[in-house]
Amino acid sequence: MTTIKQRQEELVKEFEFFDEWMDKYHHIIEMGKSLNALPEQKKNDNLLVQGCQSKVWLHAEKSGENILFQADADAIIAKGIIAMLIDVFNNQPAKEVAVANLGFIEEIGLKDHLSPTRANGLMSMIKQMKFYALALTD
Amino acid sequence: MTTIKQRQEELVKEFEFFDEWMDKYHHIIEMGKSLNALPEQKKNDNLLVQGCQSKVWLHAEKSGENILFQADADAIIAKGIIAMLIDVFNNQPAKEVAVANLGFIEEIGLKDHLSPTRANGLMSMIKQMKFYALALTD
Amino acid sequence: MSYDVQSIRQQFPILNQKIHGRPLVYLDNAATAQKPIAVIDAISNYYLNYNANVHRGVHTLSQRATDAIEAVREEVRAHINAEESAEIIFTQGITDSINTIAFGMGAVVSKEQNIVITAIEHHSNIVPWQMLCKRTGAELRHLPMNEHGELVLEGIEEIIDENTAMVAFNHISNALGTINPVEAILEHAEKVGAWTLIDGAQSGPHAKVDVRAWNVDFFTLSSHKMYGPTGLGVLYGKREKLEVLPPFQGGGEMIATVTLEESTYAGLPHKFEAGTPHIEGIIGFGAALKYINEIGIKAIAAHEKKLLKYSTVECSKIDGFKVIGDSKNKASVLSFIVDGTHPYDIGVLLDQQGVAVRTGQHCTQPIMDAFCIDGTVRASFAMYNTKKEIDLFKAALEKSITMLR
Amino acid sequence: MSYDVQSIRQQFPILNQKIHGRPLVYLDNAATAQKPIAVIDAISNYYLNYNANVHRGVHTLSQRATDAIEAVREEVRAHINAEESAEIIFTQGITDSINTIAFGMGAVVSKEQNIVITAIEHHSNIVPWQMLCKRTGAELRHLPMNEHGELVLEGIEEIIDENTAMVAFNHISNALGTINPVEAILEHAEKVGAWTLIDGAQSGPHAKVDVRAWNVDFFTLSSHKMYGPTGLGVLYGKREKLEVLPPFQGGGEMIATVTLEESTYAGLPHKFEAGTPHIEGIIGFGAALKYINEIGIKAIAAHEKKLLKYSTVECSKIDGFKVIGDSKNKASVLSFIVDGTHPYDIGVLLDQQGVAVRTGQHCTQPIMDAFCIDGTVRASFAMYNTKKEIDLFKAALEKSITMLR
Ligand SMILES: Cc1ncc(COP(=O)(O)O)c(C=O)c1O
Ligand SMILES: Cc1ncc(COP(=O)(O)O)c(C=O)c1O
Repeated sequence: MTTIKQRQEELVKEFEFFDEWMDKYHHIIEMGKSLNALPEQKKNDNLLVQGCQSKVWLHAEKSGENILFQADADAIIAKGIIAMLIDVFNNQPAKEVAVANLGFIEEIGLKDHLSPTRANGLMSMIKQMKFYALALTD
Repeated sequence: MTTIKQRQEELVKEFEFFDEWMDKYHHIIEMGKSLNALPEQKKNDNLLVQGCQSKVWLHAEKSGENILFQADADAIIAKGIIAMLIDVFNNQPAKEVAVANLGFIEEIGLKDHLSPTRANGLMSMIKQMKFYALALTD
Repeated sequence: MSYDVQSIRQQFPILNQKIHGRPLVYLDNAATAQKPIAVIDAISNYYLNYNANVHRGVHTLSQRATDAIEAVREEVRAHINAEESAEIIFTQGITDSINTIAFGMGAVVSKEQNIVITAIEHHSNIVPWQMLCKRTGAELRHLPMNEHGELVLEGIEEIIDENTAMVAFNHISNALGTINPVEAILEHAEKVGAWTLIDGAQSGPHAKVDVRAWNVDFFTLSSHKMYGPTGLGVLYGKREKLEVLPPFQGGGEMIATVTLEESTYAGLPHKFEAGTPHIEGIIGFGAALKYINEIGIKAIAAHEKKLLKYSTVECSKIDGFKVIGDSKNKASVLSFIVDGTHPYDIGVLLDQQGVAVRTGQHCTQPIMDAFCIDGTVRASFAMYNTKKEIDLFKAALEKSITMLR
Repeated sequence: MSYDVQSIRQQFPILNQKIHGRPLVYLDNAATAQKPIAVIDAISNYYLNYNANVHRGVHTLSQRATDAIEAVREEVRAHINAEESAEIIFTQGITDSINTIAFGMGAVVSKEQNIVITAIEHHSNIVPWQMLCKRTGAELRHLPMNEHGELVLEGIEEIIDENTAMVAFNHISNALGTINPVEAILEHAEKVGAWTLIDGAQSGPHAKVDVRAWNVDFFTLSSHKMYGPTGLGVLYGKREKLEVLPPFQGGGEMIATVTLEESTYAGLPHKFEAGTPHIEGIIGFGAALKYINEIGIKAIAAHEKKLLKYSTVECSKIDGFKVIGDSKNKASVLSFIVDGTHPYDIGVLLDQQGVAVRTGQHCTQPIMDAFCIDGTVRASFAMYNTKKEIDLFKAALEKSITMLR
């Protein structure tokens, strides 16, 4: 099983492949497209992540020690970003998610490249995921 | 008897004598000082000229066809300016005062040299004098 | 003389830059316009040579600054053809102007009365009236719009009636570009004796305005949308109307006399100009007006109309492209959605390609609700945009759509 | 490092000019300060490179502009030691800031309550409270002053009592230069649970401010008095206080949701920032703050104190010269009258000699009434003034007096 750290390293490698940010965005969008959509009836307002410019729904549940995430977004770039985060965190021990260091964001240059509002959105997503993880840690 | 026109010409000549505006101001101040003050009891608010930054009282009365002015001001430069105007208008036929052309102001450069607020004050004084003259013309 | 867009562009150095390695295509003009060198220089020149506080100052710098702002007041008066310059009040912007009137009307509106706005207003021409209605108990009504984003005037007599205290509406919609039937609305308002206010945010940069020909009571502009500095607006009001309204703000030079017990207010325009004015902004705005008049507002509008038409025709060829607001009478704004994409994603990808547009609700949430959409992508044009920029925009849009679908 | 006034002066090109053939001596700093090159450049740089409307814009220029103003918000927070940057609201100036609070308090003040100001306030900290009292029926009280222009705190318990809703006063008087006993007044207010507001017009350029050390509820600044652009102010408020006040203005980005029927308001600071902000002003103010901090506010205050002392001692040698406001605790303002002369005449003749002072009531008519004078001549100092300028000022003053007597 890969760890949170390993998954981040893989992501960084994936993005290193692209020189242009248009291509990186393309990759983010593809990740968004391949994320399983939340069924409509699950998209209730309780799941909305506060602080994103577009709507992002995030659902979490426990599976043994691990935490499982499901998410959706109305804008595809936001969906791609949450897909990346799910890629890193999904089915990892809740207590590790809660304290994880997310170096890949820096390394990919994601935060610098996002607008302040989008960077805020990204931070809100991470906060919400860690919050769930904390809540689900016994 | 000198006319309004002649009195203006004399004033212009007087001022031509000075190169520096400090000296011109000095002259205006001297004119202010030599203007007979209004007795305190005459300084009532009805006589105040609207639109001056300092207080200017102006009194007018008829003497035959002519109009006689008395004035005072709390600031000496304003008093000097009203003194100049009295010098030009005093004891002149009311109906001529009402329509007089005051070229000396341009020629002395007074208006250009005064601040907008002071220039407004000057215009207010002239307006008030002409207004009295009109009211006292049969 | 033909319209020389290249020489105009030279006056706007900001346009000559790359964004993410691509030439900047600035199409967010309805939000704020760029500033010509003349405006930037007017500001520097003020601070380098004659900055001082205005009015009541006897010293030379203060006189120069006072002269300069009063000259601009007179230029604004002439520009919109007001009767006297005392009817021109400098504010922070349109939002401030409208709040000033809506607040003041608290003193003259009763709960039996109503206020009429329209379905296509900017929040700044909605919320102040909601606040007024809350304070006074008056009713807030609106003229509806149709599926083209045009106001519907049938039934206007039922909406604007003898209890209407104010009819407030924009000349040109910032979200849709619709040019509203100003005269027809004003005529109805006049018939019932209602006061009128026109939000000229999008008139200022795009249309000729004559407040006396309109016989409108209040009119308002924002400098920053007219190639001038931020933080400054204009509120025009008929003297007789401004005189009955209480001031919005107290302090500074807006008073005639103050004791610790009570104050009396100064005359117009000072009564509505509390505090140190935005002197630099006024001077910069004067330079902007002068620049607009040099080019000519009609020439600018004609140029923008061509851009609007060209971009509408070209983009409509794109599969799934849908214009939001397709009134026959439009100015300078192309608002749209594209099937299967979110406006926000389009905005991000256009930006990656150097194209600056606005996405979202454009501070007109009720319009978006009426169209049942979350928002649009809005490309809006100014005097310095070119046909070539529209081509770049369209190509970037197509590429974005391909990526997103 | 010693205070190098000559190198500071080089940053203010405006100072290097002649007025009526004499070198300009600018002593009207309490009205507005001159701007260093850094501020002028920051403005040009903004318009030349990254002008755009802020917030909600997805494109790069809008992001840069948003980043820039939010960075200044944070710098202001740090400068006055507020807890969080959301407590920093950008306004038009102090007048606007105080009106915002006085208006908002309409919702929380009852007619049994009272508002306390002082005898030495600027009109901008008098009239808004008179308007509030008129709306609510509350009583307006004031702390008295003595013949030195100092506040009298004896009997303060009778004035600030358990019905006091607000105590609003300036830190430093613009007309007299008196530095008020801030801590003592705040302590009384805190004891009875009254809210507090400090008008920091003259603190900004002359004193260190720490809102948390003071534990004051509201504090306000004007950029133009702090070497920054016109048209911009700061309103600091404690979050818990700002949250209970309704917004002063509606529109733009100050809302969370808008329907044609009703709106809900956004969180801080946006709730109080309706309309497009004065982006350029905020950026210019950021540069001004940085410049002040480079020189150091304590060094500036020490320099100005020397000028104040020197000018007071020197001018007091002039026959008939009388200081108005001779508190032991003063900053940067020399207000005076001269027997047998009118302030206005002195102002005009000083201007003829290149010296810029303010004459009149300085928007503090109640102070003038209390001293039974029409006004004063006010020389006020800034970081760039010199001892030599005081000498020029004194000589010009003597010459003026000779001419006038
Ligand atoms: C003590 C004081 N309060 C308030 C103000 C008003 O400031 P502004 O005109 O920038 O709103 C001033 C400036 O004149 C002042 O000196
Ligand atoms: C139609 C309309 N009204 C009002 C406004 C508000 O203008 P400001 O933000 O300059 O106050 C705008 C600008 O966004 C607008 O487009």
